[in-house]
Amino acid sequence: MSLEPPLCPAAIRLTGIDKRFGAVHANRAIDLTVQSGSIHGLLGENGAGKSTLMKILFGMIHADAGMIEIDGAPVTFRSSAEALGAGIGMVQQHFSLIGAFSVTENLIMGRATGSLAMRMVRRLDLPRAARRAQELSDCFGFGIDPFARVSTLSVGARQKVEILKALWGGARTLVLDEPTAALSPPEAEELYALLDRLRAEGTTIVLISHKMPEIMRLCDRVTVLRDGAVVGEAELSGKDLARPAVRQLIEAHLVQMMIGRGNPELPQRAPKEGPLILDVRGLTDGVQFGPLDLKVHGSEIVAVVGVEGNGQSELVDLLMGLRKATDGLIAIDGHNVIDWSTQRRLDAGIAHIAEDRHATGVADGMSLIDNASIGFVDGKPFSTGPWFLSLRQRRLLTETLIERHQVRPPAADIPMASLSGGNQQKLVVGRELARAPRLLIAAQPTRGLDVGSTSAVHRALLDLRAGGSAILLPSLDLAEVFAIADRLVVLRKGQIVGRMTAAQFEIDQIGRWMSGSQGDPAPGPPCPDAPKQMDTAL
Amino acid sequence: GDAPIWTMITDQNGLGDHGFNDLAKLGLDKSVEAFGGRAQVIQSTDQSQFVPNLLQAVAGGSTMVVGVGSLLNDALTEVASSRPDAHFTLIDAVSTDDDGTPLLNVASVTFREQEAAFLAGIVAAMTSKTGHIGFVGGMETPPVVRFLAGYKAGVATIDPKIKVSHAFVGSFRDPAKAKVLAEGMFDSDVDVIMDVAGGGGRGIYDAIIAEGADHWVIAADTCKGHLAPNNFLTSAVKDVAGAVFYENKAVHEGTFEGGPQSLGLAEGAVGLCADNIDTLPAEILAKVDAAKNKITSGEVTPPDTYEALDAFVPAQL
Amino acid sequence: MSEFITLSLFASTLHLSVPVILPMLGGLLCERSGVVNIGLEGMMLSGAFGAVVFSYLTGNPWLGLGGAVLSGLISGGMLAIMSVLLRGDQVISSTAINLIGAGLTAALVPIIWGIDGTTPSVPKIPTLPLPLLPQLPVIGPLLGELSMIDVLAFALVFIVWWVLMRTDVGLRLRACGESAAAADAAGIAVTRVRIAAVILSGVLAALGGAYLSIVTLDLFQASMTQGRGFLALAAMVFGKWRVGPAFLVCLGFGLADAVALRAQIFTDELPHDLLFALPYLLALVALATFVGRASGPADVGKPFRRA
Amino acid sequence: MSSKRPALPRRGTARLDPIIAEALDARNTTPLTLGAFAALTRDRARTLGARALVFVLTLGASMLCALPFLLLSGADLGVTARAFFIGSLGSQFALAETLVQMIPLLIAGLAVAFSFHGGLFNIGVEGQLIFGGLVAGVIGAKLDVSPALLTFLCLSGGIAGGAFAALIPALLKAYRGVHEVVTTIMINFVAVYVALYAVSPKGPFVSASQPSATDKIPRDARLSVIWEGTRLHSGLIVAVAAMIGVWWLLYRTPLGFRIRLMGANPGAALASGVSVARMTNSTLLISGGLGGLAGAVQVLGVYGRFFDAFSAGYGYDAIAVALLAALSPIAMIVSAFFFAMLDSGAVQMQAVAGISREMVGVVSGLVVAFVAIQPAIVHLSGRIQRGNRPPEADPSSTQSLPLASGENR
Ligand SMILES: Nc1ncnc2c1ncn2[C@@H]1O[C@H](COP(=O)(O)OP(=O)(O)OP(=O)(O)O)[C@@H](O)[C@H]1O
Ligand SMILES: Nc1ncnc2c1ncn2[C@@H]1O[C@H](COP(=O)(O)OP(=O)(O)OP(=O)(O)O)[C@@H](O)[C@H]1O
Ligand SMILES: [Mg+2]
Ligand SMILES: [Mg+2]
Repeated sequence: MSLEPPLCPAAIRLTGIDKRFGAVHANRAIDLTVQSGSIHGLLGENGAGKSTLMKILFGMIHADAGMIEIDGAPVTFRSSAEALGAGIGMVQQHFSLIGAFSVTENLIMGRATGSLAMRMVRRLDLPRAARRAQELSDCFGFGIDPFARVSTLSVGARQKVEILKALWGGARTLVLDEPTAALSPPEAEELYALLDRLRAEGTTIVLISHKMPEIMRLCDRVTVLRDGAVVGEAELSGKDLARPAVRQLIEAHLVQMMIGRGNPELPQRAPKEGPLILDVRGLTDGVQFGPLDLKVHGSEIVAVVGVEGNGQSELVDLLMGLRKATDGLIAIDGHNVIDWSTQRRLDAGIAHIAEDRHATGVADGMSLIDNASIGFVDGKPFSTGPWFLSLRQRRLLTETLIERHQVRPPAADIPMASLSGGNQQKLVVGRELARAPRLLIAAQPTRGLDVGSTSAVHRALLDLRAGGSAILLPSLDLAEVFAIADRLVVLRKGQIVGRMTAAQFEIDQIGRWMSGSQGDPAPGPPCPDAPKQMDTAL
Repeated sequence: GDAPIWTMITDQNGLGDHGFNDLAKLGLDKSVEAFGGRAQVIQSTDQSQFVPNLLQAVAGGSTMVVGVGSLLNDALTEVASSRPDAHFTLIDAVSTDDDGTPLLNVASVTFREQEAAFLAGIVAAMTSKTGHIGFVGGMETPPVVRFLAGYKAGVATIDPKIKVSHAFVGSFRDPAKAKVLAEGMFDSDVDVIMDVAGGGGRGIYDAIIAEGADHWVIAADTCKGHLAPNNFLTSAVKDVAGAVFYENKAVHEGTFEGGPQSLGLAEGAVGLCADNIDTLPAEILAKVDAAKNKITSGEVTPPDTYEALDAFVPAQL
Repeated sequence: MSEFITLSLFASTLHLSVPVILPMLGGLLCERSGVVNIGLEGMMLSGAFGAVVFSYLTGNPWLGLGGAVLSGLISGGMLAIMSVLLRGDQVISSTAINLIGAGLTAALVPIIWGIDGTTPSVPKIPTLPLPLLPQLPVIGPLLGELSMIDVLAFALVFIVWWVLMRTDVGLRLRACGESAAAADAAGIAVTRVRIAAVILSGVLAALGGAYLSIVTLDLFQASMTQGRGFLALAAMVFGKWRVGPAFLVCLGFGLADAVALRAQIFTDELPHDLLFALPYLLALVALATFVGRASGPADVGKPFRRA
Repeated sequence: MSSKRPALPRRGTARLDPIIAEALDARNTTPLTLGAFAALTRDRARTLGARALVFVLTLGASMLCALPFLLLSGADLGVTARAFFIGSLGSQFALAETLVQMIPLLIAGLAVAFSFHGGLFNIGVEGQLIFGGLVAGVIGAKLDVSPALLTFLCLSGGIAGGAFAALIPALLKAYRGVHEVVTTIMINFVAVYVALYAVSPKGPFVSASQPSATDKIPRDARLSVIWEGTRLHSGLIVAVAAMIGVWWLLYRTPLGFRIRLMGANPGAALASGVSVARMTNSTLLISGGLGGLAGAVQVLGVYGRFFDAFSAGYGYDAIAVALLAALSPIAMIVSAFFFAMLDSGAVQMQAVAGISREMVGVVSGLVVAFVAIQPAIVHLSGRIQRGNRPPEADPSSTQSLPLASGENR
């Protein structure tokens, strides 16, 4: 891969990019210039148009108007293939890897050149590609096994594969859309280091993120979008960000631009000790999780942190009864629920904000009403017996939730798919809170959400805490943990390796616990029901 | 009055079965030649259309409505009893009201296929050199069973030691399977096969042509010599066309009287294919004629069911 | 029994399975690219018909095969337009192919030949014996039962497997079936790949039909495929969308049919109707016992749209 | 454990935050303002209108495409069209016949749609229909009880028979994850051969008087004629009842909600405490039961006995019927009626215009084709935006259906 810095100073120049999706005006005459060899930040709330803009640059979406120049030369990409050809690589906001394929296959798919006939008969040289992948992975210190099936990789590892994929063709320009949304701090650190290095080697990088710290940490320059239009730019390189005063000033400024008002403040909270609500003893699934003990009291938010794939999801599934426990005890208010069905546990007062909204949180195809009434179909006022389920009551519930949690747009009959993730999440949170849970399991409740939505969710959780409920908060976002958690436990390889109270919170120690003392991130366990291996025939 | 309309209603198998549907159509055409008017065929897509189709035909002012196939029995009976003034012919079944008395505006024509098949069996038995004879049926329906029973009885009358293998394709429309079946029989050195597989039977001719000389096929319903000229032995034909024509004629001349009519050798309504009858060896013809006489005189009654076949004792011809 | 298990039982098995294998390959390619295709039956019928028409008009059975390919292109093209270009529901689109294929072919027979149901005989593909292979020691006699065209059919199985599993084109195709979005992001022209796959499935299914109409037989008959297209679909799922297993399943169905047909020759005691149900019952039992979870390509059935 | 542990709420009752509950009561008591009501009805009307428009466009387009084929079979279009409408609607008799044809299509269509809503692709309705018909026919022929009871037994027997035919696929799907498509296809084949055997000359249930059929069911135990002088039987009432029942079950009962949720996102269903295995069974058994009912009604209403070949592939046409109705039980009466018109119109078109019965198959094929590309048509007509479309009319909800997802285990 050629990494010598290009000659032309402006690596990317977008002028007058405009894009409409039906009613939505996603990009409004956007001008954007990215200096080569720099890291350029792209900020904005959910739905501000960041992804759309970058997808246009990457040839995946065709702009209604506007022009793209790469290294000063105007280009028009009809597909991402052409963008890749022009040395642009992009890491999508949502994983675009194929779980059933090996890492190598994911890297080389669509890359082979030559005549169709040739490509139809010639055998793919996977071993050679794998060797190359190995080298690339090594030179970045990724430690990815080229032959591993992607579905068996931890989210962090997948993110790395995405980056390898973006760089595979020797990209000189790299676009990253919320790359750390799913990474643990240690993993994020590794990524930052890598980006620094790529920049040093002359690669131009565009970074979309909702996380202020990483913007501050990495970017030379930031562009802020709001409602599809550029609302401002800020030069960071050269600023003395070490000084907290300067730093806060700039942050405030950016947030101001982003959401049109100051950074939302969280209400101060007084620590108070409630009764024991969740009591977990010797819980294990007999495979790679536990045995584990954990207590959560009322009016307490206990965060569960750890590198993805070290047992957070397993813990949640075990608590919810979505995974079979081979041994141990789970007590809610002193009732052992270990043998209870998920349904009974919900009835008993456990609520669950799912980690992966699209997989288990919502039903995209169904209306808001149906999504809001998930789990609210038994008993009064919603149903009287098995033969009647009231639409009116469910509609009222939905409208109540929409109102209380400012879901936009405020329409109950539209399909869930037409809401932005942020708004989808608001509805989910509202729904789960409406169960008046004794224990709320809020798994990564703000993943991928913008500042506004995030603080809304946080405020909701704190209100619940004030109401005396217990909250378990598996999260990868330490900023979030520091903001609202009272205690945290660190999971590693399915075990609790460390505990802290809010007073003691200290990031380095947590980092050491998460990554294990030697600092090598634990390999993720194979995911339980990976799709069958596809590429073995005859 | 005005020109007559000769109408026939098929079951869902419809025209192109090389069997009684096509033959009945022939009967209509003959009627048109003889008595003028026009012929009209309504093919049913499915069973639930029998009644509307029949009513349609009656409403259309048909001089005679021919229902072809036993499946139409219920429907035709229902319509006929509600339209006593209209004339019907029902092929292959007997139309009676609920307490079993025949409807008088319906001529219910059934054929004694077993008698023709009996003769075919004789020919087969005397032609086979390997002593192993085959029978391929489409599905196990009563007419097919009548052919089978008569055929086996005929063979047994010549030589009880001759082995007769019968098999069914499972459909009247799967020539590919019929061919595989025929090939299978040739492997266990069958040298004469009787084909009662309907349209699917075409597969058998395909197989036998590939097999070449000294292999013979016996058709049913019609003469199918053109399908395999060198291997065609004979055919157990039933004169559906003639029966249809006869009833139409009766209506035309006002001599129509309904009720069940069983047609066989005696009435000359079934028999062996006339096209190539004289190419058969003399001694075979002799036996065939002998059998004919015994059947018409009632000394021999070819079986028409499995039970009757089991009870059948070969008589000396 | 020894007289029952003969070479030609083997031959029958092959001849009964080839017209299931070819459409199975088509369906497999199609679904691996992410397009559900339950229209194989209709595609087979149009193929069988096209072959007979061309063989009849040109008097040359090989051109008949050309006719099959042509009708395959047409039916496949129709499905591609409906389900890929216009993003119609794939199940409904292929259902339409079935209805039109069955109806049109049956309706055209009387229009062309003036007789209902079955066409007259047309020139059929000669069964060329294989060169010298039959002289081989053990397997020789078996191969002797094969004709050139059979061998070509089996060669197709290998070719499809190779292209699908070992080449770049195959990787692209499978990517489209696993995640159209990911494939798109990787610069693969999802729509083009899927269109190609669907059309190819049409051609393969059509060849399956042609095998029935001008290789096994020499005629076309309304609905002569008798559900083999659906059987192919079953074999594909049963084989978990993998060429090898699905191929074996087809052979299994062929064997079961051959046995069900030929067993009757040796005994009268069998309730043959139930015998014909045997293959399906066996398959069900197999699925219930040792085959286990089968799930298609992750993205199959979902039309691909990009803003 | 702590002695004073809070009591658990009654099981089978969703917990609801008192505050929310109050809010609900508040809204309950505040009457729907005229404006809001107007808005709601306007939305509903627009949705309905949009759907009607799509429906009409679809049919129109397909009829247009059918023309060349009709010309191909050398027919005079005017005559053909008149024959079609006279044959399907032209007289009391024609209308009644169309309704008679509609009954099995409607019930079978409901069977298909029901499984679709659960994300399960039951194409075994044909087989279930045959089984249902067989059971009903055998009960009706063999049992000697009072007519009313016999009718009841036949119908419920038919439902049981259909459900039985769906049982194996259901269990395989629920507990072994075997794709229901392949299993239901195979059940179809099995059903055909079992039916053949049951009434074959050596078969156990064959009638002495009528080949390949069971004995007749006593007249007064059959479904009575509800329109004098026609064949229209009370099966129509059964069908409409089934339609309303299915709609209610899907949209107005907890079970239906769970089934639809499973269809929309099995993961979400699982996470919210729905037992996907149990729902899979319920869905397929109910769907199969409906299929069986269709067969029983046809046997009791039209034939009065079971014939091995009594079904004209209703189970397959039902797929088209269900999809033309976008899976909406209520809209299904329209699509079922349309396909019934094709069937009954066919007779006249054949007799008068000389359109071969196969051409009719082509026409319905074309209709299905245009149903398939409805999304594109919608796009063209440009009348419906993403927003105001209820899920079941939303193409994406049908697209992510059945065969589709490996994830709908
Ligand atoms: N495929 C699409 N079809 C229609 N509208 C779309 C589509 N993709 C995006 N939009 C609209 O464009 C707007 C911008 O979307 P985009 O994904 O660019 O926002 P974003 O800035 O990336 O948000 P986030 O920070 O949550 O990723 C969205 O609010 C959405 O309404
Ligand atoms: N096919 C589509 N048609 C119309 N709007 C769409 C479509 N796909 C996406 N959108 C719009 O895209 C927006 C969601 O974009 P985006 O996914 O960037 O939001 P988000 O907050 O990032 O959610 P997530 O993080 O879960 O993706 C929604 O406002 C939705 O209206
Ligand atoms: Mg985005
Ligand atoms: Mg986002």
